[in-house]
Amino acid sequence: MSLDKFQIAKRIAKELQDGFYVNLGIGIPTMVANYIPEGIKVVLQSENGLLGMGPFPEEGKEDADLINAGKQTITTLPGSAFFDSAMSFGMIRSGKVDLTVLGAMEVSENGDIANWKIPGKMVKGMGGAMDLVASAKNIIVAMMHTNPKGESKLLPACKLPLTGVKCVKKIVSDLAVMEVKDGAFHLLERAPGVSVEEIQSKTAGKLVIQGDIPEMEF
Amino acid sequence: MSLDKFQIAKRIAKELQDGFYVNLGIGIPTMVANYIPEGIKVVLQSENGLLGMGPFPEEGKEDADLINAGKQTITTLPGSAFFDSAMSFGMIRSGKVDLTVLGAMEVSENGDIANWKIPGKMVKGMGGAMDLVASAKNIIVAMMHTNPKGESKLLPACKLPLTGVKCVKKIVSDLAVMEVKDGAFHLLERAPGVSVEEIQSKTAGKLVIQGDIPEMEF
Amino acid sequence: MKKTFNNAEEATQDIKDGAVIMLGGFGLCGIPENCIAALVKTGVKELTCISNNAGVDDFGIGLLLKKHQLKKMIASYVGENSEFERQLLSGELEVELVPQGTLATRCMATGYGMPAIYTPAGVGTEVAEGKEIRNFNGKDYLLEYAFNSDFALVKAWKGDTDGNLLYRDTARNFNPLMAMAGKITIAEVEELVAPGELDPNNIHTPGIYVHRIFQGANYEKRIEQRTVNKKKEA
Amino acid sequence: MKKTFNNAEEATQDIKDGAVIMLGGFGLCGIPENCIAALVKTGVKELTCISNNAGVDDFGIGLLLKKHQLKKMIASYVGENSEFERQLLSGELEVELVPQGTLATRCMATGYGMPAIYTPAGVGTEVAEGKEIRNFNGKDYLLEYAFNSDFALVKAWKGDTDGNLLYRDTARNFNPLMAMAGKITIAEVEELVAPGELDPNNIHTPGIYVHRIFQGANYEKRIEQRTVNKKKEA
Repeated sequence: MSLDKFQIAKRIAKELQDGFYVNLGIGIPTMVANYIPEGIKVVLQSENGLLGMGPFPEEGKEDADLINAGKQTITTLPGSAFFDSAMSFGMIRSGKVDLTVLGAMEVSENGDIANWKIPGKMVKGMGGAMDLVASAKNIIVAMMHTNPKGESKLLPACKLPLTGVKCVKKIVSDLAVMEVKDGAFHLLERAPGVSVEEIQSKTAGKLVIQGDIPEMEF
Repeated sequence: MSLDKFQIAKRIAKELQDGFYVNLGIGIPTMVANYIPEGIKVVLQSENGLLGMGPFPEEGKEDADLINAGKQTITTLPGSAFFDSAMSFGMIRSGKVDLTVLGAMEVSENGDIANWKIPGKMVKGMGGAMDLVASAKNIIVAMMHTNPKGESKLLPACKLPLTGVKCVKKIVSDLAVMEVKDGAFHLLERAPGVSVEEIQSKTAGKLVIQGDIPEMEF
Repeated sequence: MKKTFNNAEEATQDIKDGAVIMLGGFGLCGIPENCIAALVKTGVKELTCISNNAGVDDFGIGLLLKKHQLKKMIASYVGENSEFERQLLSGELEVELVPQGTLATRCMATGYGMPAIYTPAGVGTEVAEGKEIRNFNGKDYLLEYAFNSDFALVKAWKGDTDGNLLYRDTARNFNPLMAMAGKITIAEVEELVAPGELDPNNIHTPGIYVHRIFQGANYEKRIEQRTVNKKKEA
Repeated sequence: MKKTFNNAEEATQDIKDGAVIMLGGFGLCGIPENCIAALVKTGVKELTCISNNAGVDDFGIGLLLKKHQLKKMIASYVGENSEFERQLLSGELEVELVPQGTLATRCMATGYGMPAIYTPAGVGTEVAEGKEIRNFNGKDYLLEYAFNSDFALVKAWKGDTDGNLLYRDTARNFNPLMAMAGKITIAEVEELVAPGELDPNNIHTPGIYVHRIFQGANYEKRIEQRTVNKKKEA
């Protein structure tokens, strides 16, 4: 059975390592924060100017001056630091953020990503996404394997305007975990009960299947 | 009679205007701070990271963490701010410092300045001088008109390695106040009792003398 | 050296039609509410606004949009604003979308006297179209230019009459960068104090960058996405 | 995530011969005294040091010079040190002089992920020799590259165990810039506290830039030019 959003977030959380500084995009990526493995410390960076982001505030304790990059009210954890937007993207560009998790509309087999613009629709802007994908040393994409029409979002080449090129390292979809390298999606894990054949049929780009593909563990 | 160092500093202080942010170099320029006209507020920038530099501390109140660019112990005035060296030179480069006063070994008639290196002698380095002269919108040089051998330091072209090109706007020497523009030194004022002829004889570069040249007032 | 003004109307009265203005803030967080209200009042138009976002329909830069005071918007994200969308699609409004980090760094470049910066953001995308690309150490970068603006309108938490500013939490965002970048920088603060009352070690924007300052009134500080946890978390 | 070390010896023990290290400080103000002492102790040599100054004969980087541990010095001002002069003139030591603002901005460029910056400092002088010159808006600028260093050794006033740093007065200088620029950044602090004890609005160097931190001991904080006023000034 394919994963739901929470399970995707939970699986991505397994990629976290002790001491990681992590930037989580809007949507599923944000939920990764709820599944940080016990015993490790991960510091969340919010690109509007905060290291050490904490959970949403208790009701009544919202503070208009304290929001995340999704404009949601948040809190800080001990050891947090505020800074301006230039320093924030400075630390992103210089590779100090260990892991970036973000959503995508399309990913290509060479690691290109499209997630900011659909021609003919209102363009809202790229926000910080282009900076993040151009600079992060480790990018994991959280996405559905197919769009609502059932078409694969893992393509030989992106059709939508790109956000960045050759940057995605790993994809966790509702069906599979894949590594992106050498111009192909390399299947690492299947969602519980999902067959290699189903994954293959829903992957338009080149999919490399080597040996037995284990089911994901959480 | 030619001016002494204190008088040069005093004459330069007349150039200060209310609200000016000023960077004073080592030597005579530092002494300008002692003659700030009454009724105006001038904020001193020290390029090691301070706005709002105050006088030397009282004896016993020296603080190793609080020095100026000449490495002298200093104090701060109310409204001061500390910052790092990049921001310090950032504000210098972006023209936020209204006036820079510094010493010179040579100045040329087109405004080039040499004040950091004598070939064959130990080179101590340019410190912040090259940044200052390349960026300041208003540079006044405080200097002796001639060197100890009696040779003019106001030249058609500098002989020593340059610190910066076409940057000096005004010179206050022990003999005269001159504006540097259009490839010449323009004589504005004489030191009390010093003749135009003496100034001319000690100025190797092109000197423009137009109309009556008044004596300096302090 | 008098930098203090009584209110936003006085501090912004020489902002004329066609001016290029920077506005601090991220979403509705840390925006110069009083300055925006003053511009709405004067009705100055044909403005080019540089700001990370364009406000919402009835707050922030959205108030200027509603009165058709904007000619052009330079921003990284302009969602959450239906009037913006309408004006853009009808051709009333120009928009230039800039990656957020590029926007921030181009402001900083101005304040730091750097004419341009190199950034990898946008390489290989339509943002790179017409731009100079240069390879350093095997990686491509775009050359992006420092911004030129007539005025920067910023919002700080505390400020002193010498113009030193201190921001609070994530309301800092673009404010210190734009404060450094304005030909004339106008700062509104929640609390204006005398020089010496702020710790010189904790100044975020040194006064040299700030030309005008006033204590703002009636801050609404609207929250865009109110998210809460019902139960207490550790 | 353990960033804390017991002392300078432990924090610096993997600095090997030939390493490129940045050292914070301006003159003797804000220098990493404990780290320097540890390097003197280990005797690591062939170091390339990037630092605004080279210390004095018997303090700061001068201590490393005295033991012939330096191959090259990159600095803006190297006066006040006769041993430095001797080694330079005898050819034992290489030196590269860099304008102070260029030095600072090249450090910042590294920490901000910018491969190079443009600065007008040095145009028309021997500093410009062999460098690329580019004109922007009628003014010439030099292209100067970001620094690559193996280690950055910085000194802060206070720090927490997550690596957040706070500097005091003009002891800030190059420290935050180098802290951002080190592949491995080692911070020594006068007072090491638990996370949460420093105000998150007043952090000068966020912990993400700091890999190792320890509380230094026996700070001498030597004054280079003791200047005082005899009588009390207003």
